[in-house]
Amino acid sequence: MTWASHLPIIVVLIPLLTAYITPMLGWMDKRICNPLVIVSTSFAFIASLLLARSVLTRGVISYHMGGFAPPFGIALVVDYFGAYMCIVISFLTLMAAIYSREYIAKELHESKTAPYYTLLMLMTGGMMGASVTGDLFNMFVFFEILSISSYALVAITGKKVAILASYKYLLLGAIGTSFTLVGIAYLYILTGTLNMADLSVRLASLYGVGRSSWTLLVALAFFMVGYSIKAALFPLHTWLPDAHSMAPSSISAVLSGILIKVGALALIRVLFNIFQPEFVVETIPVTSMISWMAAVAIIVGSLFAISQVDLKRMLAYSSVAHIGFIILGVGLATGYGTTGGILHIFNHAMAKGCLFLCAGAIIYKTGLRNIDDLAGLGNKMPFTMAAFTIAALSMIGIPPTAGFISKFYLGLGALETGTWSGWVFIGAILLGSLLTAIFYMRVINNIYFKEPLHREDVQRDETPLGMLIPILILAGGCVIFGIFPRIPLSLAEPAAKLLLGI
Amino acid sequence: MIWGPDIFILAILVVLAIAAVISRDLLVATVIFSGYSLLMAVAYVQLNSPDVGFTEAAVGAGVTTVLFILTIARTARMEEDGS
Amino acid sequence: MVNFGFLLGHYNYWAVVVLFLIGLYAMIVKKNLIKKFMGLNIMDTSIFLFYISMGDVEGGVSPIIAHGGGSDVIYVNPLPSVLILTAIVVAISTTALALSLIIKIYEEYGTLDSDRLVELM
Amino acid sequence: MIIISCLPVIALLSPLIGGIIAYQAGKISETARDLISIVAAIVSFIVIVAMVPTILNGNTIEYSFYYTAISTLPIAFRVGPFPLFLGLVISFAWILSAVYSHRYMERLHSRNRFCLFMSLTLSAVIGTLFAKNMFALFIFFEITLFTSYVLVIHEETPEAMAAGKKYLFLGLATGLVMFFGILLVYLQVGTLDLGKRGILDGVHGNILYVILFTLLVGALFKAGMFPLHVWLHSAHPIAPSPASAVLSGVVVKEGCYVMIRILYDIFGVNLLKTMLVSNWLVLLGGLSIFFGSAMAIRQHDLKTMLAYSTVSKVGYIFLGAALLTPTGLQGAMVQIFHHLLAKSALFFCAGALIYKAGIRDIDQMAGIGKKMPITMMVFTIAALSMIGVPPLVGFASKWYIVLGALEAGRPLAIGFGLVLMLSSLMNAIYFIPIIINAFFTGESEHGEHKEVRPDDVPLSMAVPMVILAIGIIVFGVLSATTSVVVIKPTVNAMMGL
Repeated sequence: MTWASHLPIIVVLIPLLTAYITPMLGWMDKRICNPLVIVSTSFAFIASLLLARSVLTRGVISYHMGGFAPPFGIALVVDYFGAYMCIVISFLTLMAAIYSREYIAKELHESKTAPYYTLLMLMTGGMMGASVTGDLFNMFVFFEILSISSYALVAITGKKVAILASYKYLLLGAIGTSFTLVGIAYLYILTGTLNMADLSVRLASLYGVGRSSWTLLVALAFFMVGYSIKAALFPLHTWLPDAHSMAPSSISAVLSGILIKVGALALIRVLFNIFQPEFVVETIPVTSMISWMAAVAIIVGSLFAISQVDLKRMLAYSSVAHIGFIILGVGLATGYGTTGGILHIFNHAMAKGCLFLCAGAIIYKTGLRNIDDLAGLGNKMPFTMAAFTIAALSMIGIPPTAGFISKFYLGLGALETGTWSGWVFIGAILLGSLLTAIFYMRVINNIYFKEPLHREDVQRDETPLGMLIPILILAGGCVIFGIFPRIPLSLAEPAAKLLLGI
Repeated sequence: MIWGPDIFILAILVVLAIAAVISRDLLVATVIFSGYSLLMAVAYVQLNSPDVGFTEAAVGAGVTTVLFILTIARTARMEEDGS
Repeated sequence: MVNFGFLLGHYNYWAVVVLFLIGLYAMIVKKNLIKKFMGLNIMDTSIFLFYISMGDVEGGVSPIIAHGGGSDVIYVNPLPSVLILTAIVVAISTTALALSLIIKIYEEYGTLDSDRLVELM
Repeated sequence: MIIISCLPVIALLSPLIGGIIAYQAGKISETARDLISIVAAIVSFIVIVAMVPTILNGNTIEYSFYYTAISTLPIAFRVGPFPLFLGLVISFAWILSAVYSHRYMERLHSRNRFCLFMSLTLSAVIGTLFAKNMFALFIFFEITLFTSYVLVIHEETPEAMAAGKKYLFLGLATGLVMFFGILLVYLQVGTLDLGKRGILDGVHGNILYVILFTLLVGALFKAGMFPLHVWLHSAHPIAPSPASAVLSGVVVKEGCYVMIRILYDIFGVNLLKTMLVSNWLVLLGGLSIFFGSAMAIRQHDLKTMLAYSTVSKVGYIFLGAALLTPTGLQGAMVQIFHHLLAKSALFFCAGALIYKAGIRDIDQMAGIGKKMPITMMVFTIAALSMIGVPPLVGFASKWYIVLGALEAGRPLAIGFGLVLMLSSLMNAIYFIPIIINAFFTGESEHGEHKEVRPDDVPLSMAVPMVILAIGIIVFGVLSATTSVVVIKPTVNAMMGL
């Protein structure tokens, strides 16, 4: 089983190599791009599952590239959290790739097919890399790969607004990049290493030591700002609604479903892997600060979502709220809370991915984006709309969907803190859930219970099968993992425990 | 610890950066920026990093400037008034 | 309490801070989209300068074997240079993408002023 | 016995699967659809009946998906006497309403959807009844909200949508409050199991009051108790009549059931007695009785009046349960049983009037008794039971509640005696004139049911009504026997005696 020990690098290399092959093959025949991408993401998905299995049986895997031991060589470190993220990333990308086959044919000009898949694979490779890397600068590089490809993907349709949205995204993203680069520099000055495990050991001796602890704080602040932009944490979310609503829907699903979660992953890595939990929780209450920001994000994001008329924009604002749920859970830094936050990464990825794919299917079939125009779609596209409803219920957190389980864990985590702010946080979680219900129920009511404008127009006109299958798989996942939450929890729980050191 | 570049170079860098930012003519700004990059490359070499210095000279002063000039050629040369 | 000698002795870092702020200022305050990215480049180069400065050692020489090697030669830390080479590539690709978007925006909207773009959106 | 332990799941799944099959069948044949949904309800009923011997032997039936949910909180079922008793009645009432809706619904749109969501609601209600822990209970409780929401807004008119919105969002909000309470309980004691009487024993301090308040908010909303009744009088009347019967007869009972489980299983009698909240809860029940009756008197729309009457009857149930005495709880249970029969019958009658004569208003009912004798006879029996006329089952429940109040203490008993008298009087005020009007007044000149021929509703609608009326009489007469055989053991199990 020698190849199994190379799994950490395999999951990164599969998408990256595909990204290089795709344009070459695409140059010969465009039709080959999609099967190629689907096959390679399937392999990446299987590899991620195997990786998760070996992490679960053997514990954290450290892989040294080129055989150089850290801190000199670049290390890939796959812990429970990294393996978990790999599964989520490859799974959702696989769904988006299957969906793209028919969707892209209509949405994009033929000449853009190969670039589209190339960028998609680059982005996936970047996300996978950021999840498994154990080196801070390496993380920066992977982040750049995924960011730049996502900027391009947002603009790929070439529509007026999409380009502007992409520009806005790029501008803020570039600021975020620079900030993280500065943060890395500070840590490097202090410790002389970039390996995360090494950093955490060396930083531990610096806590509370005069000037260096101030330097640490500055570094932490730069990281917080930089990765908060990538994760679209309020108030640095301003790029998200434009970018996610203007991108092609398959890309929106990936962006909202996992890309911002990779930003959250970076925040978590910085907070808990590089800095020690005791430092960020007790010495300097950074976690409680980001929890407050996340609580505001939940409320503000939901309120903005309520006021939207455009379906995809509403979904995008809903992502602002839900990244708030994730960060809030992580920031609570309690066993239940962090588990809930990590679990919600998975649950939100499925639900939001499904919702964006459904929105794409609606646009594909009818060209409608406005929520008020959706009347009668329940009869027109019954399966798509049923999937939409299930995913929306999961977003609200209605049992037995997966969203309920994460809400349960987040609520327990908030109460577990035992402080008054915990009660405020649970208030934010519950209120956020209610507000989420308001805007999703509006859509559901429009779809099912509103007289269509022209009744005779309503005929059964379902989404093509190639697009429907990923939608249904994701919607099914929302229910299955609500009834069997132990499957994601088997990774999420040890991940949270490992991060918190409990 | 750090004695590398003359303080003079750094001062000029700052002046050039400010000049590049406040210039309303984008072409002028680009030229100033090119000079800034070149000087920055010198600073890198002074700091015992010749490899970065060469790269910066090629990429920062060269490619970036060309890209900026190409962009300006295809868009507007002057900054518009904010009003 | 404040060690002025320390502060003045590290004028590289002061230059880094000033340049970083100039770049950030340009990115946030300037209305012209091209100018914003000129600001980004200034900001990035200042960060590179930061890395290079911290890698430098008093009396050190470039980590090139041409000096004859030997244990008495103090080399500067090569790692920051390597990192910066990567970062320069990243910065140029970001800039290239941004500028191509800017050209597209100008074709579509006929302006590069961010205030007017917000109105047109 | 594996089969026996699977029975709760079968009872839950048969309406679920039956509903989905019926939905598909409905696209081909309407009759087939209704047959399938009736069969599903009957299967569910038979399965619940099959559980009776085991329970009577003093055992409980348990079924868990141990490996599916969070380790300490499996989605599990446990059937004891009380859930079984309620499950029997509810699934039986469901058969009747499925039969009833066959003809009633034929004039309305989206019949397949209606049928599907009726079945889903039944499934969710049975899940709530049989849930082993509060976690599973809450899951089914929330599902009921959504499935019954679809029933409320069935007409899709702006009023229906508004009523549905109120129902849904208040339900969600109170559900979240209850969810908060559940989290508090779990963090305090690390379990949510409903099998042990009083899992909160050993917890002290103000947190208990917070838990009691938050949990009851959720349960009392669904039950339609006084301060949280605001949705009930708009949501129940606007639904199609079979759905109204189900909502008022069954879904409200689900709330009452959850409320009783909270009081007796989460808190337990001893803890509640030390918390000194009994009197306040009784007061709340009394307020609900008064308020519901008073508002019912003012109504002209028959279904709205019935909905307000539900508010007052739920007050009885709550009051009986809050007395914390065996007889009081017994009264509450009989009241649940009675109200389920009588209110379903009344809504069926109201539906029959709408179906046959298009009457919604009380004032238009003059003389209708001569044209629709069966309907109005059923109406009369159910209404008399509501008022509490002796041989009927409604009397028994009031009787037990009075006895329970006596057990609880003299001042309470006197106070409650007054409440009871007054409310019975008020019930009489709003029911008796309708009956007199219907049977003994001539048809008003601008009566809107002139075209109604003097035949009654179709057989498939008449039979369920008549069965309910017979049930009211029979169980009223046999109330002494049934209470010994069924209710007493149940109560003893609940009280831990």
